[in-house]
Amino acid sequence: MSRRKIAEKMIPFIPPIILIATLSFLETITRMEILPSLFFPPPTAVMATLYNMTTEGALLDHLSATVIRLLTGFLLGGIPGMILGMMMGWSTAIRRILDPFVAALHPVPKISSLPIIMIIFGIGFVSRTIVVAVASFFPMLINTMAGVRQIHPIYFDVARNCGASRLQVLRHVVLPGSTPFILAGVRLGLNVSLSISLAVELLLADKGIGTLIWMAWQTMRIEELYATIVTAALVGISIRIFVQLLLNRCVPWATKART
Amino acid sequence: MSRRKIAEKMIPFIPPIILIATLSFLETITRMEILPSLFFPPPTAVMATLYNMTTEGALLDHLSATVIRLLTGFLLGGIPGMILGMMMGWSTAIRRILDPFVAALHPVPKISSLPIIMIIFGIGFVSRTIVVAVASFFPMLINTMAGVRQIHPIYFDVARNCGASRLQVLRHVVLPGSTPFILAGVRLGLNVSLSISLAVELLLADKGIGTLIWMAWQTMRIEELYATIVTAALVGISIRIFVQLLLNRCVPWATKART
Amino acid sequence: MGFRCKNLGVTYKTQNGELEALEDVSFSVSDHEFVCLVGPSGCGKSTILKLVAGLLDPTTGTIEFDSKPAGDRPRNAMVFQEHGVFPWMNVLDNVAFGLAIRGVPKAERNAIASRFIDRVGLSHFIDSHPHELSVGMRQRVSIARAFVNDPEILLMDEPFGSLDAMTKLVMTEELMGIWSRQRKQVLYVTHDIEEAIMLGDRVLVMTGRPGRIREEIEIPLARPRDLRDRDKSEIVKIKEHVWGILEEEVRAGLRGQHEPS
Amino acid sequence: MGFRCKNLGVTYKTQNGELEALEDVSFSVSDHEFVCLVGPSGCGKSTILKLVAGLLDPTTGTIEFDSKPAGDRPRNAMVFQEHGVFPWMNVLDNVAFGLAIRGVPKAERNAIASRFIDRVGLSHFIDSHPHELSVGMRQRVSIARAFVNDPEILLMDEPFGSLDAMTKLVMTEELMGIWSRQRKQVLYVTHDIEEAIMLGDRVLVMTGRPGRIREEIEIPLARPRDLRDRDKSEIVKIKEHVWGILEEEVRAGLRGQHEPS
Amino acid sequence: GDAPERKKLRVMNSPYMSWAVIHLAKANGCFDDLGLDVEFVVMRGIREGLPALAQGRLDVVPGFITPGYVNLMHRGANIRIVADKGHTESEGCPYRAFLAKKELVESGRLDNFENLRGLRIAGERTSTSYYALSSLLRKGNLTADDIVWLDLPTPAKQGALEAGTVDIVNASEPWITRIVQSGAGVIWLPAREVVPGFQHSFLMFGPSLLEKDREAGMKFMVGYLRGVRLYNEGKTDENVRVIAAETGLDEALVRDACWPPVRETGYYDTESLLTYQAWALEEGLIDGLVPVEGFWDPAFVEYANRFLTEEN
Ligand SMILES: Nc1ncnc2c1ncn2[C@@H]1O[C@H](COP(=O)(O)OP(=O)(O)OP(=O)(O)O)[C@@H](O)[C@H]1O
Ligand SMILES: Nc1ncnc2c1ncn2[C@@H]1O[C@H](COP(=O)(O)OP(=O)(O)OP(=O)(O)O)[C@@H](O)[C@H]1O
Ligand SMILES: [Mg+2]
Ligand SMILES: [Mg+2]
Repeated sequence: MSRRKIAEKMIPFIPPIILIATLSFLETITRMEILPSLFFPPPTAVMATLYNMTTEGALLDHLSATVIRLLTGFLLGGIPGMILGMMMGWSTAIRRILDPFVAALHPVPKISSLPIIMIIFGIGFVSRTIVVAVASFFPMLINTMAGVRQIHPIYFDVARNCGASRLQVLRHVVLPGSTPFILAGVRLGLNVSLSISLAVELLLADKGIGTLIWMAWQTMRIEELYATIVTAALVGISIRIFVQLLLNRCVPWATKART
Repeated sequence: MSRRKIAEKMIPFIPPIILIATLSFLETITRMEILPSLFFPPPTAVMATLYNMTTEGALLDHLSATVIRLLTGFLLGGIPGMILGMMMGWSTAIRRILDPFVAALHPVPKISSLPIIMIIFGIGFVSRTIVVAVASFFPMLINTMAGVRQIHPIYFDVARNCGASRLQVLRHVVLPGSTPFILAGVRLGLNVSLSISLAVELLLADKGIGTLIWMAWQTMRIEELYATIVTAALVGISIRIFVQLLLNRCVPWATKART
Repeated sequence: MGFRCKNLGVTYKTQNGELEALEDVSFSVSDHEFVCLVGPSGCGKSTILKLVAGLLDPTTGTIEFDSKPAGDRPRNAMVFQEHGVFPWMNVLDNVAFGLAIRGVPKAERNAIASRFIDRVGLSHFIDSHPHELSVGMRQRVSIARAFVNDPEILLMDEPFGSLDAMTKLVMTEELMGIWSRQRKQVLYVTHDIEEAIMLGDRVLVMTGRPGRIREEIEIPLARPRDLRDRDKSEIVKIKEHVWGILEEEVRAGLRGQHEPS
Repeated sequence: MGFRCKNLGVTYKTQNGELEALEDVSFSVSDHEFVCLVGPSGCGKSTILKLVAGLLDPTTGTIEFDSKPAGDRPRNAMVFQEHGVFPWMNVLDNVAFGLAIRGVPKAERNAIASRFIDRVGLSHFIDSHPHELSVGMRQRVSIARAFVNDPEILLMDEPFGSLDAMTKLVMTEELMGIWSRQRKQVLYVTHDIEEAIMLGDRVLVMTGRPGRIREEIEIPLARPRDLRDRDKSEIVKIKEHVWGILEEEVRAGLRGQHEPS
Repeated sequence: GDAPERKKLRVMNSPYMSWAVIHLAKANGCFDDLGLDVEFVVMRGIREGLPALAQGRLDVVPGFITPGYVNLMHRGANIRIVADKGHTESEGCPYRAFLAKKELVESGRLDNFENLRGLRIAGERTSTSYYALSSLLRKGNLTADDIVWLDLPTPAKQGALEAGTVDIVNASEPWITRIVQSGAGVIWLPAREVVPGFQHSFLMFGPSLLEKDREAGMKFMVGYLRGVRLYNEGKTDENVRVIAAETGLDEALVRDACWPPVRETGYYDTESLLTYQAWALEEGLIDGLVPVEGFWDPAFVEYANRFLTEEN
């Protein structure tokens, strides 16, 4: 009992400990040149570079460009994905009509279709945003659909029995009932959007974390490469924290019941 | 009533009708050169190319190379993702320890880390497969985790009360209880793996649909480009059908209850 | 505002073929009548309520509502056997749900809902979510929600089944009060024969699967009735009669020998 | 193989602060004893069963089991108030679940499970999944599962609450048979005071929240008892007594005025 | 009087060393007095750039030869090569070369091209890289099937050579300098030995400058040739600084690297492209041959040369 409680108290400290241990290990083997130093700089060197890029370089500028791209794309893709997912989860007819198209369009390779999108929508902001939006559209759609389908049918009965219109069922049953899965979709969608944002920047932009990655490869400044990847990871952690806050706020009934 | 039934009978025919209508429309406007024919070939021309590539070219060879890459990657990434997701969904402690790492690693851009992976794991099959595996690892993990967390706690109580060991709880409660979401994860994971397989082939391989896409861009043979993208879409539809079969087989209790 | 069920039949499609749940069920509930439904477990009582509520389409047969054009349905409120309390809403929002749907302003609907939450003894839990409640407390939320909706037809599926004897009595008194003050029709499923007799103007006794109405019993007790006084000889006599029917049906069912007779 | 609960207290952490569900609950169940638990809705009956089953750790207090080293727990089977039938298993697999867990070979466990499925009258539904069953049928699956597990301690939380009167009687007879043939301890939560008196060696009557044991009543009826004959004067007397306690507790709770006395 | 209206040109920009002429021209204000505002549009692949050029969404694309370019013109796209941007040197340090491990070169095995059989050779999948390889193999009467051809991202090539997982890599600057300086490999064979005089890099105009506003195209060419002159001044401090700034490379590396030659007149070696087309047709990469007048529009360099001579 009390030993278990102590163990529980320890948990928040374990991830940092693992992180520090891994970094120390990497530091040692890179300093000893067990790994080729050309491609594996010591973590402290990466951290120093990260610090320099933040204070002297324009890392924060690039970061904010990426975050804006990511959020714009996610909002433009994720919200329609969620709405369509709710409708497809809810109505068998809509699902059966649209699902083949979703299935066919989802795997169309995004980055290699970018030129086609640019042919249609031009070389500017629109094309780039569309690709990012499309990337988050599908995880949101598929997760929301699965989430709606797991709602126990009795809740639909109750809502109908209380006289709810279709829109009200959507608002009061479909949406809250699938929130945990929508949020899993948000997490996946944001991360996918981030990946695709980076890929787009790698190809097309003069600003953003992806540009930095490209530049780091091109100039073989490996410390900068890792520093940039660490930045992407930090964005990922922020996404995680954001989704957790949403979870705590929107579905206390689900998290409290199960934590 | 009976009108509703007739409408229901119609549903399976709607997607093909939409498809044919869209294609006819495209055929018309491309033939009339409303869109520049340089980049928008008529659908019939694309179909003819697809037919030629299948009969004369090596489309099927390339397709099977991609499918093998996709499946290998998915099995190597998706199954560990599922297992870890089950454990993280089930145990708050494991979740709290590992989730920060998942959050940090998920958004690390896969394709642009490929050179590093190649330096660590060599230039051969392994590196390419790792990238595809990692791509399906995360959607499987995140969906499985969400799926496990939605299992009503009473089922864990029942299993414990029947004397189930941790492994048995995993087998009899966690796994079946989260199947609908694991399958949503399978669908997402397979599609993401497909996208990443294509991206890897686009960069590196001498075989696969991605290679064909690359070749088509390189030679600007736009019909071939579209034909190849159509092939990718067909793979996506196969994935959808496969997942539906799994759903019907594994979770009749969930689908029958809700269709 | 009564209604008539005519030759209702329901066949469920299941994994293992078709299952005939109801066969040729006809009965009517007239204006301001309180009708109880008893029958062996699995005979189709919940199915009948869902048909009347319009949540399920009968395979055969029709339901006609007085003074409504065909196809239209008066407002009804169901207390579901499985409660159906929304896990994502607190007690207040659950109870006020029907009012919210009808667009009643927030302050007003919360006031109404609070009053009913008080009556079912959950005022301490007005902010709680369902997973923090006991089973009986959840059932009371579901009862309050149905009362708040103030329907023309009340459909109650074993509404007090998860309540202790005393709470059940209080809730039943509440129900009878509402029913006698307002002109409502009640269709009430219960497992408790005594209760059916105490509450109903009529008791419908069903056969085992496929469910049919085996007997309709008029209850000749005067109103208002004293819910605590259950030992009157009329009651005991009817009870024994119903008990006899049920015994036959249940024994047949348990022996797996029940076939359409 | 009895057990003793000592000064059990449970405090739930909720959104709106802490909720004291149980306070200083002590009682014991001795070898081969049938103990019933009654009390107002939400007083903590289910919580007590979960403590005994080891599914919940008490905030304060301990439970000791005879002839088991401290911390160890004899096999117990619980019939959950919410049934807890796995939606992903058919009836057979649900009932055979405990045997499967213990590694009983498939043929054997299916044979045993089928026998019990027969006894609860579900042999027609052996392949069905829970969503194709009525509520009472699901409850019977859950009863059969507990019986099949053949535990030393049976914990039953309103086990027959969703069954019609007649089916309930048959199931109760089954339970009494099992109990008297095998040496089991039973802790039985019910909302039906009469039932508690008919079945129990002792009846524990609880107060409203926070739940405490207000009174322990020995039932002086001889065994075997005729479950249908409920009008004996001893029974009526005890029933009135318990009823009186419950009324006090429930009225206090409904008025929201219940404070620790 | 009235300031003449300024014309905005959209020029695809990639921070590669072979873009140096345009970077120098813009940085030194070569377009300013011509009434042109040059806007750089970042795109790092010809895949995105070519269609945009053909659609008139980009005005100028500095690029390299791909089968796609030939095929687009073959299908009637109005895009033309208008100037040299870099060709294979005839002497001196190589801009593109095959590199190998030092021991392999010293062992003498590579002296005979037939000995390439079975070796692992890495390059990029661009057709220029493949063109060089293919020409190399022909010298030893080999085909691509006789060797192990590895597609590697450029950074991985260096690591692979170092780790010994490949025998030969095909690379261009600044990677050649990097590899040589790191000791991972040495230059074995400059590209000029297999594809002499190859016109690997050039400037392209699309319909916007070829049809709609040829005058702006003429002006742009004047600015461009000014840039070429600056470029041909060689590794001056100013040139090194600008190129380093535009490419993000270290100044030392820019100084050490080999700069590809660009003709001062801007004229383009049409013969080289005909040779390339013949090869590509044989390989099945293009649908047909495009005649010189179909891919080369000399009017712009003619005008610019005249303009610049008059100016001096
Ligand atoms: N998971 C939980 N979180 C917070 N509070 C809880 C939780 N479970 C039960 N409670 C509270 O504990 C008290 C006792 O609950 P319990 O389920 O034990 O009651 P009960 O006697 O079984 O009631 P009923 O007869 O209605 O089933 C209730 O007030 C309830 O609100
Ligand atoms: N969704 C369904 N799919 C298939 N069969 C069903 C479904 N719902 C109910 N049934 C079947 O219909 C019959 C009647 O079910 P119903 O729930 O109406 O019974 P009930 O009288 O309410 O029983 P109980 O008293 O146990 O609640 C049962 O045999 C059940 O197996
Ligand atoms: Mg029912
Ligand atoms: Mg309870």
